[in-house]
Amino acid sequence: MAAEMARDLAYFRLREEVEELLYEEADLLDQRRFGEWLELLADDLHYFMPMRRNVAFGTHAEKENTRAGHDISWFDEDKWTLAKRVDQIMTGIHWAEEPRSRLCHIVTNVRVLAARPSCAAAREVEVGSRFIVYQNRVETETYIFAGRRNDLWRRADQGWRLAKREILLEQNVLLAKNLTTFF
Amino acid sequence: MAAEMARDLAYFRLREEVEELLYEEADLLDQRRFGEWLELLADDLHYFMPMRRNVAFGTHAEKENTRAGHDISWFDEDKWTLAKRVDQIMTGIHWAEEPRSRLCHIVTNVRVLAARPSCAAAREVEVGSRFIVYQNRVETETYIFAGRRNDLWRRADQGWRLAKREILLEQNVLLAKNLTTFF
Amino acid sequence: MAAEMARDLAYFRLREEVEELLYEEADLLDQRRFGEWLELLADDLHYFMPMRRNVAFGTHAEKENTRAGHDISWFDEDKWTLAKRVDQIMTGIHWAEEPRSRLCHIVTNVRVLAARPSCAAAREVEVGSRFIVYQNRVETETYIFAGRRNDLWRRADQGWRLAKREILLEQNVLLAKNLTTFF
Amino acid sequence: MISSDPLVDTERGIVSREIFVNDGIFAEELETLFARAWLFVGHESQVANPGDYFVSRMGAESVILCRDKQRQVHVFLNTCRHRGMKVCRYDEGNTPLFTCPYHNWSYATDGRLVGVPQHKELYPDLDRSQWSLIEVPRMVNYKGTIWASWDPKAPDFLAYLGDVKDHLDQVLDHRDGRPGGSEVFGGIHKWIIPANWKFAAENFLGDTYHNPSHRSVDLIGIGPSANAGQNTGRRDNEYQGGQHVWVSFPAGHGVHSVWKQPNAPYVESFRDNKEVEEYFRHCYEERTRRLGEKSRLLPFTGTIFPNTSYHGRQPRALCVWHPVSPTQTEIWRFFLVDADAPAAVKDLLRHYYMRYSGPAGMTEQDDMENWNYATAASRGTIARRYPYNYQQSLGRVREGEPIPGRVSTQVTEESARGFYRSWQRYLDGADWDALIGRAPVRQAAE
Amino acid sequence: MISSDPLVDTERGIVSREIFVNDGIFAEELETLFARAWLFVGHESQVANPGDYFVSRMGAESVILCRDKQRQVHVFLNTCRHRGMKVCRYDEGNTPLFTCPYHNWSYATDGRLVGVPQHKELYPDLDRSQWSLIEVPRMVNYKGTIWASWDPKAPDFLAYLGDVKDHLDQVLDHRDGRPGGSEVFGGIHKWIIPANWKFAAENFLGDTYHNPSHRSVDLIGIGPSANAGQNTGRRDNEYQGGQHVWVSFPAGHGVHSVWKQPNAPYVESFRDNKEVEEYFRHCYEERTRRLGEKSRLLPFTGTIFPNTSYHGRQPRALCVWHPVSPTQTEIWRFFLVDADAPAAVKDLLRHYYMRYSGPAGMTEQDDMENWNYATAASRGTIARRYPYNYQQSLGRVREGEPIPGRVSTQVTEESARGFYRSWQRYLDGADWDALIGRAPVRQAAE
Amino acid sequence: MISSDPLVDTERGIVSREIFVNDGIFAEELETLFARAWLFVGHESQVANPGDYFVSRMGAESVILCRDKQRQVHVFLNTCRHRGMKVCRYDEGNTPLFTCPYHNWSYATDGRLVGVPQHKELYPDLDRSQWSLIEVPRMVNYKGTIWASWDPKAPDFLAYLGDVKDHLDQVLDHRDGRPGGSEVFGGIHKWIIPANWKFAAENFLGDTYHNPSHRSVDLIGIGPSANAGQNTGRRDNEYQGGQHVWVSFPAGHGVHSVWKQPNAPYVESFRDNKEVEEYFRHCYEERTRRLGEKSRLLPFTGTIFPNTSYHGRQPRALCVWHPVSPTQTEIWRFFLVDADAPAAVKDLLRHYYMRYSGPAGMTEQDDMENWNYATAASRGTIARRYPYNYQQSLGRVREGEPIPGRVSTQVTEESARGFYRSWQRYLDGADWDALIGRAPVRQAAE
Ligand code: FES
Ligand code: FES
Ligand code: FES
Ligand SMILES: [Fe+3]
Ligand SMILES: [Fe+3]
Ligand SMILES: [Fe+3]
Repeated sequence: MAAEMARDLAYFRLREEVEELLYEEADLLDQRRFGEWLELLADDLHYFMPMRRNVAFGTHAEKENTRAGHDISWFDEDKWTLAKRVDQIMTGIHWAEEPRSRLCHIVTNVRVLAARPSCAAAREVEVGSRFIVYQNRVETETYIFAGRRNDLWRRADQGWRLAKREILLEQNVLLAKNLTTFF
Repeated sequence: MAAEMARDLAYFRLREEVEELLYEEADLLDQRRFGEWLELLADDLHYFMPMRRNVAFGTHAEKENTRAGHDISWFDEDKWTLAKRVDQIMTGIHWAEEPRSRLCHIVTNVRVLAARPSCAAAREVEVGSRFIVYQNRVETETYIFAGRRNDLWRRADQGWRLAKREILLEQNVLLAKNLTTFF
Repeated sequence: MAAEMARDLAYFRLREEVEELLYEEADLLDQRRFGEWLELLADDLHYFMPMRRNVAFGTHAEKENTRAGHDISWFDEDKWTLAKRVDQIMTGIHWAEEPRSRLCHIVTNVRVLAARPSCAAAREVEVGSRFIVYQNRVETETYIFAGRRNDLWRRADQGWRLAKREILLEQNVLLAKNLTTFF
Repeated sequence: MISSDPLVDTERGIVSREIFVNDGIFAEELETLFARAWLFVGHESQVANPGDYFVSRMGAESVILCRDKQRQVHVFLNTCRHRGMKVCRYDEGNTPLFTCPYHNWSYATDGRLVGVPQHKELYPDLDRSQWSLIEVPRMVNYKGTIWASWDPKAPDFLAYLGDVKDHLDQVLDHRDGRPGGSEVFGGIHKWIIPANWKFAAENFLGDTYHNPSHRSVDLIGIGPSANAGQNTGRRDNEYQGGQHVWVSFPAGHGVHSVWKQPNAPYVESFRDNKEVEEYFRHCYEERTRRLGEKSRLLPFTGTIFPNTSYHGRQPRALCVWHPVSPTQTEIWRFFLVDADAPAAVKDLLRHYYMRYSGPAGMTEQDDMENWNYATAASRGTIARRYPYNYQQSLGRVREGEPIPGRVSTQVTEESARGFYRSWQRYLDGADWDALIGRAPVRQAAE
Repeated sequence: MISSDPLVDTERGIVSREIFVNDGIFAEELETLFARAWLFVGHESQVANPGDYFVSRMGAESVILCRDKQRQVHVFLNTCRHRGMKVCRYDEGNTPLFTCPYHNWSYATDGRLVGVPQHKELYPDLDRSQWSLIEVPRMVNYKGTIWASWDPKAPDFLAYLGDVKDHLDQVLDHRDGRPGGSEVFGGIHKWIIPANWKFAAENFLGDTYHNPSHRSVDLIGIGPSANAGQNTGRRDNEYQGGQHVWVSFPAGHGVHSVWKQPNAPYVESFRDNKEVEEYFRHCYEERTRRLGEKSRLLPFTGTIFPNTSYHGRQPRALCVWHPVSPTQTEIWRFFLVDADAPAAVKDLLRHYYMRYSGPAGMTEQDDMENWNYATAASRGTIARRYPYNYQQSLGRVREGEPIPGRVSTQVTEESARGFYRSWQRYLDGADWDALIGRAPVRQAAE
Repeated sequence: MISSDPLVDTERGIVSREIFVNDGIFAEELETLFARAWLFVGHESQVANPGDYFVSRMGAESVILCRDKQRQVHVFLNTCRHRGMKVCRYDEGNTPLFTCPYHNWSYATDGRLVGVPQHKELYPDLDRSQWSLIEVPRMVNYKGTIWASWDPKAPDFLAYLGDVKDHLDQVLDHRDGRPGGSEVFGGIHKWIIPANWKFAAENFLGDTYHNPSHRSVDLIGIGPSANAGQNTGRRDNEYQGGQHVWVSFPAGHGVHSVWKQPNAPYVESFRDNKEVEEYFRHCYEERTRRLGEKSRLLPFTGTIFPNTSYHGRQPRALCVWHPVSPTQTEIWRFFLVDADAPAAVKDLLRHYYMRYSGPAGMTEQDDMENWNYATAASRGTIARRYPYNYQQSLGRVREGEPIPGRVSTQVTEESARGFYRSWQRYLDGADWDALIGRAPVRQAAE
């Protein structure tokens, strides 16, 4: 994967473009511009956040994470449910987000892991990134979420669209009351 | 705003330049090179950190943040007070910073939101960024500040100068004893 | 240092390359690809993490940090000991890392502080960066490490190799049970 | 001012806030309640093979659910007898031995201390049989679900259940009416909330009255058929025309179920997917055939005293409210499905379960917000002087009509009153006759 | 070793460290002191219109300050009577009803329980009047500031204040001497510090002795006129030639004020800005004219027992030290300004207030550092054996000379001794005569 | 079920889990044990010059180790006598005065209160001599190591040590046998672990039985000579052919040492580096010459009751387990080296120490993981009903053979039993005769 891609101008140009995309997404989420955020999602989006398990040495590959399509996970969703989540917040009576949380999406370590057909003419890119999401609500309630993301972005006529996202939250027992934010 | 700017080479070239600027600023602060940091500030700087309120759905635009020029905020300052803050630390007897805190300014999600007259020939840029400031002092006292910044940087003969900064700290009740650091 | 380097295309091209390098390193660590990580280390690597002290105003330069080659520090190591640490984890019975911790290396504020002989033809670069390492293990045990790194990277035939790393962890009393992760 | 003395006054329908926030009372709960009552530990499908283990919790403690070489299922306290080290720090797996990392004492999967380094020289007189892993004195496998109690004198699980058994059966049995046949999906929700555990237990034993708190999700519609276009609120309505019943049981259990019309026709549900629709139609008809009159009972939600709750159908899961502190609870949820259901059915249910339940569940997020801030607002010096109101439908209850138990046909807090009546008895150290409410004693206690 | 028994010995001038770090004593403070004394809640300007509310705190609890449809101001405990849910989780706003998110009981802005879903069927016998929001039994609007007490038997606020009233008036009244006329700036400072609340209360009731701790800010100069070039330290000196007085009052209040020379000329201040300068000159002269002899009194700092402190002029604010734990305090600060002052005046003051006060205040940052580590260093086993020293100017105090109260004309800890004397009486459960120090009782208590 | 009453039963070899997790017992430890026993504070090499100070800890409190103008060494509680402010918030440095930041009372390096602002006017009657920094009543400089006790009646340090002195001497003396001569490397490890402090103290006083927990490091080899290619496990083996002994002392101390063969040849070690090798060979021969028979004693690990442990040779360090809470311990480690050793020796040792010890130490990381989860797994309601097993080599001990103390020549928990026997006496408030186990009393106590 990544190791095989040339780190040439085309690569870095594409990386910059993808960074911008992820930063823009973070702005949409933290500024609560959910409608615009939904527009960034492909209709066939698969949005996945597994649970992480403590397993014996040597068994991580098969057992560490819950499996998309098989197990219960934190998120294993399509665009429809994400739109529902937005709709719910916008009712103004979704108490877990009313009053609204203060959110900060820190996005870092952005890398292009694959580009098809090429960096120069990419129609589809696999992107790795890291995040810290800082959430504070009501008075002192505070949560810190940290982890990695593996995305698949597709270039459509209107711009890039998120087709796949895998979110690896680095927690076992979830150290939060709720997952009302998008990652 | 941002959405309207072309994401061309000129844009990314400018973004890189601005990233470098913000990283340099972070180094000056964490290395306690306050004199050099003050040089980065325009004489007419407006440095603003509002308090954030929990308000009802639909009223955030008017009511979520305290207003510069009207309300009490965490910071609503000019260069003069920032210089005073530096002077105070340098007395060596400003107990809230003596012994000195250990600070780490994490700067991410840097975006150019506007460039005038153009990215290629920018004399003035609006910049969005996110931060985590990690503060540790004395033995175990530790604070984490996370939020967004909206800057206005102006290109002077000696280089870029900060003309405006709005800091959105994602907290309601401040979860810190003091705000002795610069953001 | 930094201030004297031109921020031209060559500089930013080099910075991008170095960013990619540090992000790749973070991936290797978080994905537990320790063998590949060791390959990134020069044989004469010096890997150093001092302890940080609270000292009187004006004495930080000499006294704040423990000294490499003289004092006891958190790390003051060569490649050999780092390889030993990897070997130990790979025994599968190093209980402090069995079950394995969940780790997230956030790398930001990447700057090229010096390039020799030049940015365009760099064989050796001094690199500054900031990090947050989020560690979570077993059920709820969680640690956050934040700080700065000063690296020396050397370009070898097989690619860049880390020759020096100084890690400034922003803590006095270490707020963690163990340091089983690499920074 | 309404004063509350004693803490629980079910006659007047008031309960002191103290029991939700007081450190001393919390400590007593661990000692007198969680160390005696039957607690849910896990499901046999999680330890299908010899050597399989699943690390679970009882009260505030870690326990190991495992199957030994003889295929016997055991529940052990997860601590070494030598210096207490947690012998298993994995969540699940398979092992021949639990070897302690500290000094390598090792225990077989049946709990026996089989390995003591240098035991001949260093422990010539050690009677190893006295130093096995600490095993629960009482354990039962009920239709695949494993329950345990730390009290050797605890009554049989069925006696402990009493008449709530009929309702629990509807949760555990195959949708087509066959006994048992359920399995647990891989992936157990585990998360921590800043609320007292009883808010959750009480909410599930029949607090239908909090429906308005879910208005936001009802407005948008997330039911199994929601994607098919029609807004079905939180769930498809399988209960049309049925008689909702809220039932309280002497041992403290409480449920909300539906008693359907005789020969009620199948209510179309899961319209999203033909295969799934047919599966449920088939199950419905098959179940009616098998169970006859009994098939009229459909479970909604319920709580098996003290801290195991269920969703009966949409979604279908067991939830355990593990006490951490007066103001913190660690929640574990196990999602159930017919083991032999077609992939399409499992898939649709799995997605529905995830969007409904847990920290990412559009319905339950609002519950947790309420439990959180209800707990917080009850801690104050002044607040603690004002008891909660449990007077809803006070006295409006009948015995055994149409089904066994104290039945209300209108929304009620009777089950909550019953829950706290039992809670008080545990804290008073009552004997088991009183605890499971054998009639004579029960009168006495009231 | 100096031993401290009792905890507070104001005769010898020593106070035990226990009262600053002990969990049990902290719990008693909440019960015996914060549940009885008059506490500051907010300012009428924050709830100007019917339906306006501002969520405040009393002791460790959340309360709602609001104005009902009849324009009546109320203070309610922020918790639902049904299951305790926090009924208002916003900081401020306007609403016709406080509707509980959990089961939708709703309360009018006068506290009445007006909405109980399905009350006819489910609560036929509920007397709603018994289940209103919990309202403070005692509340007063004093010159726009709202104060409340949880003790129905509390004396009138003015009796509670006693002679400290003259000083508080100088804080609340218009700079030109008209009674009242102040408003609160938008934006209330709220932050949490790792210190016992009494360090702060005591610091403000006249601890002038800690001036050296502010040397760094005095060196750089941040006063209102500092920007005009001349270093004025922390503030412009309006008090030139005046007699500083430190006054302790029987109810535990203490102040540091200045008693100016008769007909003292106006001291130029706020030189930064002509318009502001003129405003204050005008106010000064107008005030002298109005108040005559009384105008000689200028407030500096003070504490209204137990936890409301003020800065009287530069800056001008009310500060509440909310107890969170023995070693944590949540601070809320309300900044005051003449409602009808010109924009330029408000603007200059606002900036000065911000650079002086609060977590970003160059002066107060050093106070908080000291309170933090004084608290921490007092927790130890050995440390707790050594009481604090309160012997400063012990006995150097006169009654009512030149103004009412126990007056010292030199820096003193007399007010601190008075504060802890009162503190001890609350913890002893003394009656109100003793608490507000009506003479006979007071002697007895000593 | 094995029940444990009393908490400590060294005859049967069981100890209750309560003492590792119970808040009340922890509070008693601070009061009855840490406020009486001799505690390690630091090393004279850390305060070589007048005015030098090093901020250390005793129990849970901060103390200042400093050298006054007369070169006298003192240990003071780090808190101001006025309002308790921590007077020194630096880790180390040099100063003529400790000036309190709050009100600027200042103390000389000999503790005297020398500066009280405005003392003439404000404190005319203050007897400053009564308000010096709080100094430990008992302090000793033993071969450069500073120890102190808060109990004026504590026996002399040597009486407190008893026969463990011989072992401690081998740690503190020069490798060539000269008394003293060690110094502390710059850089003191300080870190916090989630474990009870006694797990660590007990581990070091001779828990050789936990060797298997270090298998991972033994497999890879990190010893001083490891880099030379040969895998030497955790350390080079200097002890070949020696008789390992585990010794318990009446005051609660315990050690693991080696009693070498007479005239045992030097065992090659530190093969990495010729200069170092020669240094140690020279030291060995020199030491043998000097000490004769006594040179047969080589220290391994040990604990000076209650919370000072050592590694005697590889590595060579003193470690203090500071209690923070029942489940938290702050660890400070001081690394020792011959002051006059060549740079190459110091360098090699320094690197070895770092890879072996502390949070980044490949050996100790696994200890801390075990102490952490042993503590956690002992907190539960059920767990606390099951005491720990301390029956290893029960009764297999001889008095004074081959060296003084209760000696075992096989791996044993005798020293742990002795440690908890002493622990119990402190908590019972025994007198010093009993505490340091003067024979008659000791019998009585058993
Ligand atoms: S603690 Fe398990 S073997 Fe020692
Ligand atoms: S808690 Fe408020 S209505 Fe039930
Ligand atoms: S606290 Fe030290 S001088 Fe007041
Ligand atoms: Fe619900
Ligand atoms: Fe002050
Ligand atoms: Fe060890």
